[in-house]
Amino acid sequence: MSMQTDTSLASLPINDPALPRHRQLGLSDEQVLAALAGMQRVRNVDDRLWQLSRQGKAHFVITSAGHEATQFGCAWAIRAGHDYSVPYYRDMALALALGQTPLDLLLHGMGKPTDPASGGRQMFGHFSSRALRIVSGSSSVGSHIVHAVGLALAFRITGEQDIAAITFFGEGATSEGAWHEGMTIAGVQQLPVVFVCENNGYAISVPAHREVPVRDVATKAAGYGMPGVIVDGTDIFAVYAAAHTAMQRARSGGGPTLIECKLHRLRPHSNADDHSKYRSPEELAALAQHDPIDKLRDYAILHGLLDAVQWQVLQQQIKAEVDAATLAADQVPDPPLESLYDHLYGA
Amino acid sequence: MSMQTDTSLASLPINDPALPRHRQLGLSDEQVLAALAGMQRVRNVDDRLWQLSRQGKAHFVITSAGHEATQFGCAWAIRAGHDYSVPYYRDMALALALGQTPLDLLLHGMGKPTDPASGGRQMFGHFSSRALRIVSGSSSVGSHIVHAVGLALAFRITGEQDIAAITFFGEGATSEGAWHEGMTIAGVQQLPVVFVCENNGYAISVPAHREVPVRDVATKAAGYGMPGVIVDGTDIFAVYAAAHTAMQRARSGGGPTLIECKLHRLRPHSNADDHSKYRSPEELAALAQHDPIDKLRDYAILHGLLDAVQWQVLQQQIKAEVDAATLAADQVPDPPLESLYDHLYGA
Amino acid sequence: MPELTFLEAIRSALRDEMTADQRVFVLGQDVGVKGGVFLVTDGLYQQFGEHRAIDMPIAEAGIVGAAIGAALHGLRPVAEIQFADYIQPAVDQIINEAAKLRYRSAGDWSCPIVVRAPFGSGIHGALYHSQSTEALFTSTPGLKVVIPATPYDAKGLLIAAIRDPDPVVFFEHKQLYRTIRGEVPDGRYTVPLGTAAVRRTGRQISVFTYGLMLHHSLTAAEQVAQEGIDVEVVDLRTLYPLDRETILASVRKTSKALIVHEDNLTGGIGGEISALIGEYAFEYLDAPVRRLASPDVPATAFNEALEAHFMLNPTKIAHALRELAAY
Amino acid sequence: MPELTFLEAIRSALRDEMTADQRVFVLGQDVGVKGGVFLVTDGLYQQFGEHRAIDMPIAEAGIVGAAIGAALHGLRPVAEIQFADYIQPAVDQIINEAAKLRYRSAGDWSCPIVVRAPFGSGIHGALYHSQSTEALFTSTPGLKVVIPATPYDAKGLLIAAIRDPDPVVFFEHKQLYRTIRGEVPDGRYTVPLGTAAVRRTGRQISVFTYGLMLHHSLTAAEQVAQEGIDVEVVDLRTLYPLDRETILASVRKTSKALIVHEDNLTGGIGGEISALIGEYAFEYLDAPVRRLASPDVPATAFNEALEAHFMLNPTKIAHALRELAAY
Ligand SMILES: Cc1ncc(C[n+]2csc(CCOP(=O)(O)OP(=O)(O)O)c2C)c(N)n1
Ligand SMILES: Cc1ncc(C[n+]2csc(CCOP(=O)(O)OP(=O)(O)O)c2C)c(N)n1
Ligand SMILES: [Mg+2]
Ligand SMILES: [Mg+2]
Repeated sequence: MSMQTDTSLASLPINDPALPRHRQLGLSDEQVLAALAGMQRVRNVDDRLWQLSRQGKAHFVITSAGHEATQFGCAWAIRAGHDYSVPYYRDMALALALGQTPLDLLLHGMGKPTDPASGGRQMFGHFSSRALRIVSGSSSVGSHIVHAVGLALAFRITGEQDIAAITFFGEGATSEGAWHEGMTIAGVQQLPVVFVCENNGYAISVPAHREVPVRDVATKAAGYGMPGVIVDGTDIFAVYAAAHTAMQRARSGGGPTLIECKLHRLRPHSNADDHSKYRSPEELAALAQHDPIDKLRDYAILHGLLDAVQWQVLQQQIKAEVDAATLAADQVPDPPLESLYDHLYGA
Repeated sequence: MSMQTDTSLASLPINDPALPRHRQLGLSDEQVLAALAGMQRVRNVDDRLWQLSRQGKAHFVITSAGHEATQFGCAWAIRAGHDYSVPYYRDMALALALGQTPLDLLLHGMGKPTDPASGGRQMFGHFSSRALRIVSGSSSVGSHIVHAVGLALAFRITGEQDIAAITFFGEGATSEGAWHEGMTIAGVQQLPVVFVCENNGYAISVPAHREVPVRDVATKAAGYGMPGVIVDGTDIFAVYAAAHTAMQRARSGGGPTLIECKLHRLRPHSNADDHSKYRSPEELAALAQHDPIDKLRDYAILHGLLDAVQWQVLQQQIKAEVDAATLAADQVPDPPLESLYDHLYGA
Repeated sequence: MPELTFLEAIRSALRDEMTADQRVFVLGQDVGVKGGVFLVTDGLYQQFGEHRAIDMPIAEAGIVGAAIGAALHGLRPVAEIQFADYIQPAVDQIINEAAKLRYRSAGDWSCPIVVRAPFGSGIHGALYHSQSTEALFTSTPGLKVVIPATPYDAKGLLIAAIRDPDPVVFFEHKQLYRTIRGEVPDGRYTVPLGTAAVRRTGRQISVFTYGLMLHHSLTAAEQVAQEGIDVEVVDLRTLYPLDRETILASVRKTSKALIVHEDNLTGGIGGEISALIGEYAFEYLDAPVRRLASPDVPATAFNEALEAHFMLNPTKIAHALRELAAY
Repeated sequence: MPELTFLEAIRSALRDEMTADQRVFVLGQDVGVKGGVFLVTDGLYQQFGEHRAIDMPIAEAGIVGAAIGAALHGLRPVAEIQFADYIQPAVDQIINEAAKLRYRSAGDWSCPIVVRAPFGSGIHGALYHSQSTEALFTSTPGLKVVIPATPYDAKGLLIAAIRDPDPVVFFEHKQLYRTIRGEVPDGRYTVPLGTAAVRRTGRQISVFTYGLMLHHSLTAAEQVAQEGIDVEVVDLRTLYPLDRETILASVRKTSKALIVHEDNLTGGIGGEISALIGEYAFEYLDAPVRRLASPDVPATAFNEALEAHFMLNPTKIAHALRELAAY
């Protein structure tokens, strides 16, 4: 029930301070490189969507830029297709990290019938895949948290062990009544669910101090009978450690955890937003220092996982990949008009 | 922002440990006797309503038995007609303490057109008086808290000083989303509002540990950027001290406070409830020890404010008063049927 | 066949389904140890344990939302909202979440939940324990809204709702709970959702109604029958989607229609039914389609005289039938 | 008179009322510094300060509830819900609290709040940024529901709503914000709530509509006029309570009615209007009352082709008018 600002790594495999951080956490070099590539890949898709929106081909973009380390760090702690993930619109990087492809994301962003998330029905940002156990969400802020709680309740009812649900949301969502009700039920019943707050300091234009009554969202955990953990959300290893611990705690009957990942939204809220109206030029200029991709790249280079040339090559490969995916997505024809009426009721 | 389990009395007038508690708090003997009489009066109305319900004359009874010290203690801290009170159905004693009469309450309980709370429209338990600034509520648990917050917001907007809103609710209400949203807004804006939780350990039949994820509701305050205070809700002086401090704090721009009053519901939830189904015989037998009227009577006798004979006389007087009020209420005729359509819209 | 009250029929549906299907569970305020404030779930906690008869905090969005989550994993939750008046905080979860899950995921996910709620007046519940709130849900594609009127249907429709692959809001008129008895089979059976039932055949006027008002309408039909007015009474049972065929077939036969509901007149389901008839049975109509409903005030008052004045009853319905017959 | 867009007209109503009446303030998500996601409240924060253009947390029940509380103290709050799709969490506060405050206190209290929300499709908003949610509110006695269609009305109706002694839900079609311009007086004026406006007089068919659909209906009316079909177009403006007199007078004149709304067909306000006509203008009708509305699916899809297929447009309306004319 106490608030931890430092995460216990007791449940993580290796604990030798001489090792690089990823090895301490039991992560292989390949895993780190795959995450770095994945983060770069999703950033490319992000860039591409903004381009496509200017071309009138993607009508809505909601960035995950700045949130990638948090989402990839959590993904390491999730067994996709087994544990359930209940994301929000900011979680493009999570969707990719859990197994969706750039093509999947672009089909979604371009509203194509083969969009695996919604068959072209939902605006971009509503990631979903039953196979990966990524739960379909609405756009209503805060309304999905309780679905993760309900999933955890289901595990309790069926008696399933070694499974957990994890849900993601912004700090703004923590003001919603439905969020509170989900937290309350999870706390009362000590359910196997992990709550991840991606605190980027803004709810669209409203700064945290006008929407969150406490400095740290993690403080709220105390009212729900669960630990609250604060991590640097631009540090993939810190996030992984916290998420892994929390997921293991949940899976082994230890109850829920609230993890607050502090990070920065590097771009406007969406393509409909102009953040210069509410963020000062200084604040905007400083954002570049908080890019989690730069951070992980520097780490990888420092520890010899790749060199600057390899990084260049990787970036080009990824760009080519995303180019190809864009082309493929763009060629998908519109759905038949009668499909508007499909999937309203089941059989 | 810290949780206080002991209330600072710094803002209360006298602080001499040699004096009886009420004098330390600046309360006169008369005030104590008036509260004792008031508590006994409302208990009598309570008894009477249960009787009337068996006679088919009052269709709904919701008791305040066990909650009287909390409600009278808070009433001392409220300037009725100036500060706003936003009560819930359990607050019959508060309504009386703020200025409503047994006749008012009986008219309300019997659904008479002269019922000052609702003109016979609402079930018993929906206390209201614009003159006394007691705000009309619905039966929806938790939905009224935010009205107190809105009132406090109004004082902020108009720039009114030295005024506060105070709202009351059970521990069960603290699970509702609307409660959370009200607390959040109050915390963000540090509004002049006091939240009083009358924690009787049950939401109808559901015990606190199945509906509140923490031992003390006051713990929840930490997530809203306000102090949480725990008091013995059967101790009128402890309640007054906490409420007075919180109201003064609010009135002077110090922001909101959550006060948790721990107490016991001495009777079933309502006349529709049978609490022996979910409370053990031992638990039910032990309830008598927590009667706040006994407690205040013993205090008054101990400090020579009245003697046993005077107490007998007072009880009889009150009974006669309530008898007379019952008779008066019973004689009020039903409203004209067309009045059903009145007050739907204003002019 | 045993005679059960309406309430016992509902309980029996729950018990039978929970016995036969491990995926079924109930959750809500006071539904566990106490067995519900109306005792609908009485005994389920004792029989199935605290994990399948779950006492929940006062958090309607949380209750329905948790049901949604559990359904996503394949369970069959039956959530109770203590009174239909308190379903409002869950409207977002029901309308924006449950009802849209299948559609928004193009069929990848689905949401087979049931949300039960007692509704209606007549037990001195005043403004907030008497409301008819079905109109909040009868404009939501993806949802089904069911309101039984007989014990047999209450059981059969509830079992059908539990087995239905999509979300169902299931309103139970609280005045029926203990006042109506009827034969209810012991085993599990279903009454199909989406189909109305002709409760009384007649040639002159069709009455379309549901819930408590079915019983008042049948009484009224008997009253006017003695005066030679031959009334057909249709129990709608499912309000969304409506059984258009049965409605239109009836009115094409009788050529006059009276819609009776306890919900407020304006904005109630009566408008939709009247519109359907006006659009698809226009040529058959011999009189305006009439609606008889509660007056457009928030709900029934606590005062007994006002309560009686507010509520529909067989006399008021008979009066409307006579007027329509005379048209 | 200056020409303003629909959006500018709304902003001008807010600015003028806030200037003239200290009791008026706005609150909602992003309404302060940013001036709202559509920029409706742009500049109010700068002009009136943070206490009268209040950025709020993401808490719709809290926003409306706080507005209610402030109104109890005599203020005139104008709450913004960022999209009509997100009004659901506030349904309880609007329906169970605001709309019932006067009635439940027998007139002792009142609740003069306005809840503004942009609604409707056509900006690629897909399932959750396109909904028409007015049907949630058109069965609630004590409430008023207003939907303007022209800049002049948008300003006049909003000022009337602010001054109204009772709660008003005020929906603004987001596609009108920047596409429609019109003359709007500089000063303060009101357009009365509860009255419809005949936008085009005609003798053969009455169209009843509101919001964006008014404009599509007018275009369609011009199209069919060239074919000799003479259409009257009525802008309802207030959906609750409806202006029965204007509706009935129009249809008694034309004897045919088409109701057009963007909300889903089933359960939309169209049913209520059709029922009113069927009940009170029965003898005048020469054809079934027709409804043209969005299909009964959750809302418009993101895919452009499906979006276009979902939405009503002048062509579809003209088609329905031709069919009705030929009846
Ligand atoms: C119920 C609801 N209210 C309002 C909105 C509009 N809205 C969309 S995103 C957003 C801000 C969310 O902020 P936060 O939760 O901090 O997440 P972030 O976007 O910063 O990642 C708002 C207000 C919405 N989608 N749903
Ligand atoms: C929104 C809502 N949900 C459910 C109810 C039914 N209900 C009435 S009182 C109550 C229990 C409230 O418990 P608590 O808040 O602890 O107050 P207490 O009655 O114990 O004083 C419940 C569940 C209601 N009135 N409103
Ligand atoms: Mg944020
Ligand atoms: Mg309680």
